[in-house]
Amino acid sequence: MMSEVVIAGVGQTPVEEHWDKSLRELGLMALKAAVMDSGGLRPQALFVGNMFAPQLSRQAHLGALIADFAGLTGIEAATIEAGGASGGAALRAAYLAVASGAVDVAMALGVEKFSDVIGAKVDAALATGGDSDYEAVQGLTPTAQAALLMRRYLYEYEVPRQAFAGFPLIAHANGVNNPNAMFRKAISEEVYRQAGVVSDPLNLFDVAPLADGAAAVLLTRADLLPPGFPHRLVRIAASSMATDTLALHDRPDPLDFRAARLSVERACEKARITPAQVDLFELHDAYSIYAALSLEAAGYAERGQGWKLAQNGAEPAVVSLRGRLPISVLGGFKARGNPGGAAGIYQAVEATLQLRGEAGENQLPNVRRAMIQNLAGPASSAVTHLLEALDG
Amino acid sequence: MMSEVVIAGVGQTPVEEHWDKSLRELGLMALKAAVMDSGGLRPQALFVGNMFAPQLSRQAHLGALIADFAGLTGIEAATIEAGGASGGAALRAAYLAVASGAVDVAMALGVEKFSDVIGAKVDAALATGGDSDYEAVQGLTPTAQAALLMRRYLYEYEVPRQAFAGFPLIAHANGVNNPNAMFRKAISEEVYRQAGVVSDPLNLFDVAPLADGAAAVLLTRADLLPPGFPHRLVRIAASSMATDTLALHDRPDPLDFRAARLSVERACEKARITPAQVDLFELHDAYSIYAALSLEAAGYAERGQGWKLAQNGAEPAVVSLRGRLPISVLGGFKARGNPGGAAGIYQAVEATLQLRGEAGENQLPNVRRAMIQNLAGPASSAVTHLLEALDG
Amino acid sequence: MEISRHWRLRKQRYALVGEVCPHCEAKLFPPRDICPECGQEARTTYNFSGRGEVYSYTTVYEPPAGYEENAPYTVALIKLEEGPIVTAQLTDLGDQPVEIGTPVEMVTRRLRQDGDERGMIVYGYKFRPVLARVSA
Amino acid sequence: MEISRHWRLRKQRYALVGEVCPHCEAKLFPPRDICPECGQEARTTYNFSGRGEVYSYTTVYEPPAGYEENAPYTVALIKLEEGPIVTAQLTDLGDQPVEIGTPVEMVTRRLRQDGDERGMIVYGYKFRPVLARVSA
Ligand SMILES: [Zn+2]
Ligand SMILES: [Zn+2]
Repeated sequence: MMSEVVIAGVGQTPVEEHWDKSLRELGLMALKAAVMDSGGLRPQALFVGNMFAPQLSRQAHLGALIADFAGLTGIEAATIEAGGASGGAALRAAYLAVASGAVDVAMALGVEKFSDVIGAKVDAALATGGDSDYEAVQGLTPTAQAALLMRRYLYEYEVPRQAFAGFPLIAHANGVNNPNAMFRKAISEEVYRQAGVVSDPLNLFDVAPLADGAAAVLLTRADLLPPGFPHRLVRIAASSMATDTLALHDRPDPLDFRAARLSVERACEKARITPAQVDLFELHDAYSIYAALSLEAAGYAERGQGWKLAQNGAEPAVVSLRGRLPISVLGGFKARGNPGGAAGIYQAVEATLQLRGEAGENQLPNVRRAMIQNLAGPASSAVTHLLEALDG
Repeated sequence: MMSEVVIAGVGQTPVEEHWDKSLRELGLMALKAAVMDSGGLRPQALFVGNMFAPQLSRQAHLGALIADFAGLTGIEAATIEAGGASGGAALRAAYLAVASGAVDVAMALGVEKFSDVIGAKVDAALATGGDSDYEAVQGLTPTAQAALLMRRYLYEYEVPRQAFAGFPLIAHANGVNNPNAMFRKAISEEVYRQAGVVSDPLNLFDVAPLADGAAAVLLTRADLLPPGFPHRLVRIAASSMATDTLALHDRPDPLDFRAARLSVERACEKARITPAQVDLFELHDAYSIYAALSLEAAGYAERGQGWKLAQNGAEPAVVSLRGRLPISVLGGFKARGNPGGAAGIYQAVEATLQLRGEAGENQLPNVRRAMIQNLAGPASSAVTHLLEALDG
Repeated sequence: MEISRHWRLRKQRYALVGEVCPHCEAKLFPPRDICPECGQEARTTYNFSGRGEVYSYTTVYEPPAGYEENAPYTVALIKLEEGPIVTAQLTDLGDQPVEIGTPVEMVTRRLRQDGDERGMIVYGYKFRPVLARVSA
Repeated sequence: MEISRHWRLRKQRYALVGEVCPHCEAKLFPPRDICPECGQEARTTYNFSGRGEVYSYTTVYEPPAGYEENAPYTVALIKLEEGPIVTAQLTDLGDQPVEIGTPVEMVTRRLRQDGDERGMIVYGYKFRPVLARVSA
């Protein structure tokens, strides 16, 4: 019954502190890039993934703001917010709009601007993604929450602290070749070992840096593509979303990323595949521990074993660029940077570039199917999409 | 191609200052009421219409919060924000989710809680719905914006100031019989004339009162309704959304509610009807002037003539309960109250009750088709739905 | 603290610097990268004269946070002589009544007191009635 | 100003008042209207003992606005002896090292200084290590 939804265009800005650009200017940059990439398709609907603009830029109502500024006044537009998974949720909204047949061409635009304010106000805004009455009121931050999980993980599974080096090492190595990445320098195990503590046991490299950015994906139906469409065609084979308790403490087993697991199961069921049939996995590595827990939730590793996929042995690590299941292929949250509610759209852009064969130095050979997964906090919300290259 | 989407359940809380209830408790009340009204259908997806929780309650990520609190942990959930039209936009998101076939049962839940803070902070939050860089920075508030439009309207069309009494008189008369309305007392022309100025020329009765509230609508496909469904069935015959410039000053003609007009045109085209075939019109009477401009935008009156539809003559006013096109049938924003991002869902609940024949004392005879329209600011965003009773 | 933001907007705020579309000559204020008249790129800067007239006006008695000191204040839509309308406060009103059509000119004034730790003050344009010339 | 909100939460914050499900006897904290164990209504209040042990913990060096005075501070997941886990700051730590499993008990302390015009202070639960009994 559903229409087949394809990716007609992608666009992104570098992830960095864009002091000189406003929210609307950032959004427009990515939007224009995606429209141009599509060969000029005009979106009829705009779904903005954003979490912080009302708090950090005194600006809500981004749909009308950006549609207007982009010269698209009149189209449908709204903001989709689901904490750190806002970008993924916006992609899903755009997908549903096209799949329903109500809209021919829809844009999912993630945009986040942290640098309008600095300091403790940013941390206060970040805390609104958790339970205000029972978590934030205790001074809990998203980073502290990840630290609580990592400490428990190390304890419960008796994992050596240094085991988590694998994730940032791979991400930073992969970020070197991404011109839009915030950090383009590989790091060594020694650098990781000596990094300053952020929130024990998390060190500086276990925490992805927050920065400004915007990314856009233009969706349509295959029959509406302009003639001579110059890219390998990528379709959205499945889209799913799931929630868990908002507060970490409300879960029977905090180390089980249940929403992440559910969203993978639902997506794979819709696409009639198993997770093993995926060629790359853009996961939500906002914290090293979340990479491990996401791999376990998706079924790629047993509970307590996810960190092993990032260890080099006789073979390169499973999740490295040369491994069986590459992650963070253009740097992930760690090296590309974490642009909040835009991150889920960056994942879609990067996976699309890989499936098209347009990923540059980091291009993977023979990739046909990508899974992307965007989380909010400790997987309180999880959005998973399966993208698939179509041939012919 | 689209599935037919029907309204399986509706629920609402009274609109008032719910000092004793939190955001999540308010949301749950409406959600439970709608589930019960449907005969117990369980939503698979929750779309929350909300604008102010991140700013006024330090709480974003309402999808997971409310799904969790309602015992629905695991389902899909996200917040939809489009300023004052957030409720309407959430209804549209739920509609698209069901229409696409991706979801069998979806809930649109509007919830807004103003009373967690008071005073100038609320006004600052309200201003984030306009253009932060060029409107809010000048100290412009949504109420001042409506005042600017009303003054220009009075000047340009040479309309007597007292002409606008008609809208609040009708709304307050209709609110008397709504147990969920904030004000249940009719007012006289004399009371209107003597009301204190809020922002000249707007007086106290030209401005709908902001208050807390939650309302919910449960959508599904007709074939999924429980056997013995006890209500007259109402379907969503059309759903549409449009934007205009965010800032009022960016429009060639500020008195033209272009997005409102576009959204009506699109909805009527989809339902293959004309606006004249509608039996009631729940419009966005957050300000008296917006009622007039919405009637004009929908084509029910010529430019500058909308206020005349609220005047009594030999016949009762056109938009009164006894007129040809009743508006604000259970009190509208003025008497029911304006619960921000929840308002668009209250409109849907009230129109559904009318179409089912469950509207109590204010029940209209022989109503089959209702148009509901939710605006953000001066129609910077506009969402229009057409609801239709099905017989047999 | 929103220093970068106010710095970004300084030209518009202090000098009404907008744009003129190189394609259709539409004058644009506030500046925007895409011309709303013809849909093409418009980045050529244009200095507005700062003269205009009142298109509509009202008074704010319940101000947002950051604007309390100044309340009540008059806010208006000003139609600039080059065409665009802008939202701005009226100032220096004295005893003369404001009306739709009153000629006004731009001045720079304090807009808001930011409630942050540094108490940063934001300046920008307001408009005042054009004084009648003294004819000697 | 969020007086009503803090008033609403006073029983939970000052006395760890949660709920017990009348249907499946699950103990619930924070309180919620629907039992997550069995899905039925659970509104019977239940006073938690305030005793538990550290399930995990960390230190916050970069606090959110309103928490600066107290930083750095230790925040933990506490497993209450009745079953639920809660998020709370640890306090009165002195020189003893915190570990997973450390027994703790609830105390009432200042949680945050609200940055509003009234500078209202929010109090609520924190947990401190249970002092070793002095065996005479
Ligand atoms: Zn032009
Ligand atoms: Zn139970």
